[in-house]
Amino acid sequence: MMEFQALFEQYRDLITIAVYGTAIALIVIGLYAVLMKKHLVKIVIGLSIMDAGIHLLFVAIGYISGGTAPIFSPGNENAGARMVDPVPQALVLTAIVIGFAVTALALSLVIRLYKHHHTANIDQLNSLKW
Amino acid sequence: MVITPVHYIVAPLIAAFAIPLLIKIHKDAARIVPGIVLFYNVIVSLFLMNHIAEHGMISETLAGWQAPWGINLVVTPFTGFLATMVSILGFIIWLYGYRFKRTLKGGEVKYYEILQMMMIAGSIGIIITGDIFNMFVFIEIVGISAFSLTAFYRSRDGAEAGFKYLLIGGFASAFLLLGILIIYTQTGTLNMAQIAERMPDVPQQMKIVALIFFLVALGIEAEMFPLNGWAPDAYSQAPSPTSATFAAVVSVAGVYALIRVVFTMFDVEGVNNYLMVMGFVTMLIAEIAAISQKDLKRMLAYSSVGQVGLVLIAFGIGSNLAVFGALFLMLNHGVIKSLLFMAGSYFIYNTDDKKIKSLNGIYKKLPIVSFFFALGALAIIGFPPFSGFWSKFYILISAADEKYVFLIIGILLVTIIELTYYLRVVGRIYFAKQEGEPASHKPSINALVAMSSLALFIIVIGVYPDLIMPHIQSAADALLDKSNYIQQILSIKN
Amino acid sequence: MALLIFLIAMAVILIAAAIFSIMQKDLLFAVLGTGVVSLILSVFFYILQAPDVAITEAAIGIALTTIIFIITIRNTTRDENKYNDDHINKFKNEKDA
Amino acid sequence: MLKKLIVFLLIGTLGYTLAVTFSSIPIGANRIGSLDNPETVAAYYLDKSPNDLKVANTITAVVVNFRGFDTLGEVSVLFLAATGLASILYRKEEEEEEEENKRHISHRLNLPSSSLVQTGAKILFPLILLLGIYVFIHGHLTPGGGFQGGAIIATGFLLMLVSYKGFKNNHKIMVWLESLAGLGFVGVGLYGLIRYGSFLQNTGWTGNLNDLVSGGLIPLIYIFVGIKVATELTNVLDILLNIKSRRK
Amino acid sequence: MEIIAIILLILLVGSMLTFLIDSFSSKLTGITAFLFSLAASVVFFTQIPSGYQFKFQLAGLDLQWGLTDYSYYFAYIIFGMSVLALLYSIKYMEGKGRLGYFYGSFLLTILGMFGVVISQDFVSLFIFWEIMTWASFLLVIYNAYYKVKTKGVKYMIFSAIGAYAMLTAIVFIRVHYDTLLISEAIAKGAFNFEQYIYIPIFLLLGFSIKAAVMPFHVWAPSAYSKSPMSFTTIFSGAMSKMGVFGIGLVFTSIYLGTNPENFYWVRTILGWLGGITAVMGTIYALIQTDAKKLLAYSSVAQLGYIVVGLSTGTKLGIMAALYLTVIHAVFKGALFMVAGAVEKQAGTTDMTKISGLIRRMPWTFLVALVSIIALAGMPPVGGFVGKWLLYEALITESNNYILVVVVFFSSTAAFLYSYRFLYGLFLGQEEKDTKDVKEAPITMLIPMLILMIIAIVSGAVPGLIFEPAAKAMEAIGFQDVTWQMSSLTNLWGDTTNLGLISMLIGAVFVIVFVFITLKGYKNTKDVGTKDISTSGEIPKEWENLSFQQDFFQPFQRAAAPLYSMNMNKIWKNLGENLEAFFGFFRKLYTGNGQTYALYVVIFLVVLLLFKDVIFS
Repeated sequence: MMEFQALFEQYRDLITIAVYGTAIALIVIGLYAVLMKKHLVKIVIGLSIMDAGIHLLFVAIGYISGGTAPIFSPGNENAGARMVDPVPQALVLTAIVIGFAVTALALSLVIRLYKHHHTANIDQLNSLKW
Repeated sequence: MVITPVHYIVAPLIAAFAIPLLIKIHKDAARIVPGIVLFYNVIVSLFLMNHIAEHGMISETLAGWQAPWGINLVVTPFTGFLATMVSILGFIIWLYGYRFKRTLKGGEVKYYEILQMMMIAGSIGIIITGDIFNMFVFIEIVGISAFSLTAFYRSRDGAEAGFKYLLIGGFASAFLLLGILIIYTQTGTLNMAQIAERMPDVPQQMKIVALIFFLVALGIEAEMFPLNGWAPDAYSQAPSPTSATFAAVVSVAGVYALIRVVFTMFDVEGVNNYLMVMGFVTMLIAEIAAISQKDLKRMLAYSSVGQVGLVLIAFGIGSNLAVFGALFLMLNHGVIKSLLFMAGSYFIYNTDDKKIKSLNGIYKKLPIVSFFFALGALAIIGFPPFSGFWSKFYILISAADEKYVFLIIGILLVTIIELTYYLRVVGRIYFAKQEGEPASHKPSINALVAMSSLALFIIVIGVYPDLIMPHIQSAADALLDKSNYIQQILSIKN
Repeated sequence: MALLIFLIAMAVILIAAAIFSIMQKDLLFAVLGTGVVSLILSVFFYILQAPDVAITEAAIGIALTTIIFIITIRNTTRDENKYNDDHINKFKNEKDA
Repeated sequence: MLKKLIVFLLIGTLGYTLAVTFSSIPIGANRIGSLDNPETVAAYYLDKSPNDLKVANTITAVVVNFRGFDTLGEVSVLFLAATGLASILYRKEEEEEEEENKRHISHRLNLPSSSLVQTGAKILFPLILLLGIYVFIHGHLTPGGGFQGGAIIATGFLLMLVSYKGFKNNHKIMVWLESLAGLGFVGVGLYGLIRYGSFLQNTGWTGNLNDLVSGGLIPLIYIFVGIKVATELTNVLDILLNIKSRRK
Repeated sequence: MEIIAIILLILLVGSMLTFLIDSFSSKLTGITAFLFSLAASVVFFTQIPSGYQFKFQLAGLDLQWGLTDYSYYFAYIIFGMSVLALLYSIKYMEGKGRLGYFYGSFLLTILGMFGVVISQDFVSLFIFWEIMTWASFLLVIYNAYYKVKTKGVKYMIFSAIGAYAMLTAIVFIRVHYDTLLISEAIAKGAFNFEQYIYIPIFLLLGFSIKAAVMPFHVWAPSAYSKSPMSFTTIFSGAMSKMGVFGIGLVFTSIYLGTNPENFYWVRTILGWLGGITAVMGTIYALIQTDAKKLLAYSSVAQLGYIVVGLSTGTKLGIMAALYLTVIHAVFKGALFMVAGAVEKQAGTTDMTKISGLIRRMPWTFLVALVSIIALAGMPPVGGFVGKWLLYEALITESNNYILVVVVFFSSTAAFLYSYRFLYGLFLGQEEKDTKDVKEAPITMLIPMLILMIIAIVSGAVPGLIFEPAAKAMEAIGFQDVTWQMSSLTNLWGDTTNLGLISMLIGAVFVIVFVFITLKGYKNTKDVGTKDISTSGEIPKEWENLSFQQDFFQPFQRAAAPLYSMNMNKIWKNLGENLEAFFGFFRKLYTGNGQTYALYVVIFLVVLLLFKDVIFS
C-alpha cells in the first residue's frame, strides 16, 4: 500500500477526480434508477447503488495523503499522526449495516406487494392516491 | 442522579431484546412489558424535568467521553419538554392499543409491540441526542419501525404505503448522510454544540449546500411539502395506534430534528423565511387535499400534515412568542390528533370500512367515542375553550408582532377550510340517517381511559392554559438560547 | 503507474457495472452487477486504507445483499419488463412436473 | 420521454453541484490536525485509542467505545429490520400448515445443489464459522470485528440453508443467542453506568496494546455484537428463504 | 369565588347535567334546563350590579370581565329570552330525540352570549363569541342532518369567517395599541378608520356577519328556519343581537370624536348595507311559502333596520337601534314561538298546506296578531316606536333622505308578508286535515303571552325601554339622552310624544283589525282551499292549488330582477369553484411513489440552484 501513497502524492488530482467521479457517478446512476425504472427490484437496486456511492464518498473523504489504516499493529504503535481519519470509516460501517437493513426490508415489502397486487410495476401501485 | 437520560433508550432496548424470551414464560409478556417500559419512560421524564428545573440542563456523557468527543444526551427544558410529551403520549397510545390488538395472534403481537415501542423510544432518542450522527441512527430506528408498522396489516394496502415511505425515507437517509459528511469535513466534529460553535468559520457555500441536504432530508421526516407524498398513505394504512403515534410522536421528532439543525447548528440567513413559506405551502396544500377525502384516516393524515405546516410557519417566524406558540401547537397537535385517530379507529372498527360516508349516524352506536371525536375536531380547528385555541392564538399574535398581515389572513382562511371538512364529518356522525346494524365493538375500558385522559387534557388546558405555559415558555427560551446550549454542553466536565 | 491504471480501470469498471445493473433487463444479471459494484467498491475501500469497511462491504454487500436480491427475484419476476407473474407460473409448472 | 429529459437534467444538476461542492474538499488533505492538542474528534480518537483504551484498531475503539451508542442503535436497527421483516412476511401458523398439507411440497428456494456442493458446504461451514469468530474476537487488533464476523457467519449459514433442503436452524438456540447477545451488550453498558456512572464506559483495566486480552470490555462487546449480527442476519435470510411465495 | 364565575358555572353545570340526565329521564331535561337558566338569571339580576368588574390573568394575558349599563341592556334580552324560550321548549321539544344534547347546547349558547356581553377585553370576547358560535352550530344541525348538511356548515363557515376576521383585528390591536381591553383600545383610537384601517374593517366584518348584514346574510334564513323553533327564538332574538352589541360597543364611539364628519363614508356604507339588507330581506320574505322561512327573512330585514339605526351615529338613531333590538327580540321571539306552536300542533308550517287555524288555536292567533302588528311597525304596539325613532333620526339628524325612502319602502313591503303570514296560517278557509288541531299547551302559551304583553306595554309606555337604553347609551358615551315615560327629545330639542301618537293611530288600527279578525272568524261556507270544482277543471292529485301558491304573483313579476340577483347562488358557485380548484392541487398526490421521489429530487435541485437567492 505504500505504493498507493506514493502514487497519490504524484497524481493527486487525477485520483481525486477518479474517486469523486466514481462516487458521484454511483449516486447519480442510483438516483436515475430510482426515478426512472418501473420495476420495484430495480428501484431497490438503485437505492443500494446510491448508498454505495455515498459510502465511497465517506471513505474517500477520510483518506489522508500518506496515511495508513488507523490500526496500531505491532511495530506501528506510534504512527497515530500518519493515519487516515477513523471517524468516517466508523460511520460508514454503521451506514452499511443500516443500508442492508433497509434493503432487506424494502425487498420484503416488494415480495409482499407482489403477492398482494400481483405486479412489480411501481406505476400500477397507486391504489392510494389523492 | 439515580435516573439518567440514557434510561429512555436502554429500558426499551432491554425490553425489545428480552421480549422473545419473556414470551416463552408468559404469552402476554409481549403486550404488557412495553407498557411497563413506556410507563417507566414517563417516570424518567418527570424525574428529569424535575431535576433540570432545580439544577439546570443535563448533558449526559456516554462511554465516559465528555461532550465533544463522545456521544452525549442532552436534556434541556426544550428537549425535556418534548421528550416528556412524547413519552406520555406514547404510554397513552400503548394503553389505548393494549386490548385493541387482542385479536391478533401471539407472534404478531410480539412484532407489533416491539416495533411500536422502539418507534417511540427512537423518537425520544432523536430528541435527546446531542450528536448528529447518533440522530441519524435514531432516525433510522424510527424509520425501520415505521416502514414495518405501515405494512403491518396484510388486509390493507399497507405494503404499498410502506414501500413509498421506505423509498422516500431512503432518500432522506442518503441526503442526511451527505449533509453530515459535508459538515464533518468542515468542522471535524459530530457534536451538534461544537458544530454550532465552529459554524461561523465554515465557508458560506459549504454551509448552504450542507444545510440544503439537511433541509430536504429532515423535511421528509417533518412532512414538509413537496416531500410528504408518503405521509397520507402511511398514516391511512398503518394500524390506528400507529397512525396516532405517527402524528403525536414521529412527526414531533421530525420537526424537532429540523428545528434543532436549523436553529442550533446553522446560522444561515433566510432559513426562517424558507420555513415560513414552505410551512404555509405545506399547510395550504394539505388542507386543500383533505377537504375532498373520502377516507377518514386519510383525511386525518392530511390534517396532520397541515398542522405540521402551521408549526413550521411558527418556527419560521422565529420570535420567542412564535416558538412558544409552535411548541404549544406541537403539544396540542400530538394530543388532539391522537384522540382523533383513536376515536376514528373505533369508527373504522365498527363499520369495517374506512370511508367517511359509512360514519352516518354512528353516534347512536358509539356515543362516547363520537363525543371524543367531536371534541377533538372542535379543538383542532382551534375553537375556544379548547386547548387548540391558545396555540393558534399565540401563533397569530406572534405573526402580528412581525406584521405579517397576509400570513395571518392565510392561516385563518386555511382554518376555515379545515373547519369545513371536520364539521362535515362531525355532522355525519351525529346527524346523518343511520343505516346498518347496532354496535358490535364497544370501546374497551383501557381505550376509554386513554381517550378520556386526552380529552381531559384538551378541556383543562383549554380552560386554564397557565397549567402548562411556564414549561412551554422555558422550553422556547431554551431553544432560542443557542449560545447557552453550546457553552453548557462544551463546558460540562465529568 | 500500473496501480494508477488499475485504479482508473477499476473506476471505469465500477461505473460500467453500475450502469449495467440498472440497464440490464434480466434482473438476475442486474443483481449480479450490483455484486460486482460491491466487490470493486470493497477494493476501493481497501486501497483508501479502510480495511474494516472493505471487509464489511465484502461480507454484506457482495454476499448477503446479492442473495436477498436473488431471493426477491425468485419471488417476483426476473424479467424487468414483465411485471406480472406469468413466468413464475411457468417456472412452477416446470418444477411441479 | 419528457420525464427522462427532466430526470437527466435533475440528476445532472445534482451531480454537478455535488462535484463542485466536493471539489473544494480535497481528498488526502489532513483535516485531523495535531494529535497532541486535538481539535477534531478524529485526532482525539487516534490519540486516546492506543494510549487510554489500548485498542490497536482505532475503528473498533470508535465503533464500540467512543461511539458505542451508535453501535447499540445500529444493532437495534438490524434487530428491528429482522422483526419488521418477520412481521411483513409473517404467516399464521395454521394457514401455513394447511398449505403445507395441501401441497406436500416445500417451496423454499432451491438453488441448484448437487452432492458436490453439499459436501463442500459441509466442509466449508465450520471453517466459515471459525473465520467469523476469529474476525470478531480479534476485532480490536486487526481489521474486522463484530459486524464483519457476524456477516461472515451469516454467510456460512446461508451456504448451509441453500445447499441443504432439510437444514433448519435451531430456532430455540437462535432466539436465545439473539436475545442474550443483545442483553449482554446492554448489560455491559449498564455495568459501566452503575460502576462508573456513564453508560458503556470501559473498565479502568485495559491491558497492553496489541494483546488479545486488552481494551477492557471492548472485545466482550464486540463478541456480543458479532453474535447478535450473525443471528439477526441469519434470521433475515431464514425468513426470506422460507417464503412460500407462489400464489395458488 | 367571583359571582360572575358562579353564573357561568351554573350554566356550564346545567349544560352537563342536562346532557347526563337525558340518559335517565328525557322528561326531566327540559325542566332542569329551565330551572338552571332561571337560577342563573336570578343570581345575575339580584347579585350583580351594573359597574361590576372582575380582573384576572389567564395565559399571560390581562383579562377583565364586568358589566356596564350597555351590556346590562343586552343581558336583559339574553336572560329574558332564554328563560322564556326554555319554558317554551319543555313542551315544544317533548317527544323529540336527543334532548340532552339539545338542552346542553342550549345552555352553552346562553353561556356564550352572556360571556360576550360581560367581556371587557377582546380575548374573552372572542372566546365567548366562539363558544356561542359552535354551541349554536350544534343546535342548527340538530334537525336531521342530511337535509341541513350544507346549511349547518354554511352557518359555521360564515360564522368562522366573521370570527377569524375579528381575531385578525384583535391580534393587530394588541400589536399596534398594546392593549386587549376594549375600553383602552377605544380610548387609543383603534377604530378611527385612520391609521390601521384594516382593524376596524375586520372587526366590523366579524360583527356584521353575526348580524346577518348583506352580503353575508345567506347563512341566516336557512339556519333560522332549520333549527328547532324554540331555539330560533333565541337565535334570532338574542344571538344575532350580539353583532349589534359589538357594533354599538366599538363603533358608535367613533362618531363622538372631534370631527365626526371624517367618518361619514363609514356611516354611509354601513347605512346602505343595512338598508339593502332590509329591502332584500323583505323582498325574499314575500315569496316564501314556509312560515318559518318567511320569519327568517323578516329577521334579516329587521336587523337591517337596526344596522341603519346604528349607522346614523346620532342619539336618536342609536336609541332607535337599541329600542328595535329589544322589541325585535320580543315580537320575533313571539312569532317564532307561534310558528313553533303551529308546527307542533299542525305538523307543518307550510302556508300552502294549512290555513284557518284561528278557530283551532285562538290564543296563538292573538299572539301572532299582536306580534305581526309590532313587526309591521304599526301602533299601538312597540314596533311602531322603534320605526318612528328611526325615521326621525334619519330625517332630522342625518339628512339621509334616500335611505329613508329605502327603509320606508321596505317597511311598507313588510305589511305584505305580515298579512300573508297572518292570513296564510290563521285566517282563510279551514283545511280538512287540520280539523282536529288543538290549542298549544299552556307552557307554550305562557311565554308567548308574556312576550305579547311586553310588546303592547312597550308601545304604550316606551319609557320602560327608554330608561335602560338611555343608560346604555351613556355607557358607550352618548350623554344627556332626555327621555320621559312616553316621549323622547331629539337633536333640536323637539319632544316627540310617542305614547300619544301611538295611541291615536293605534285606536284606528285596532278597529280595523278587530273587524278583519271577526270576519275571518265567522265562517261563511265550508269549502276547502283546494276545492275548485266550480271552475270546471279537474286538478291532479299533486297539484297544490292552495291560494297561498304564488300569493304575490304580480309583485313577484315586478321584482323579478331582484330575485335573480341571488346572493346564495353566488356564494354557492364560489364554494363549488373553490372546491374544484382545490381538487386540482390534490392531484399532486398522484399515488405513485416514484413521482413522490421525483418531487423530492426536484425540490432538492431547485433549492440547490437557487441557494444564493433563498439563503443569503
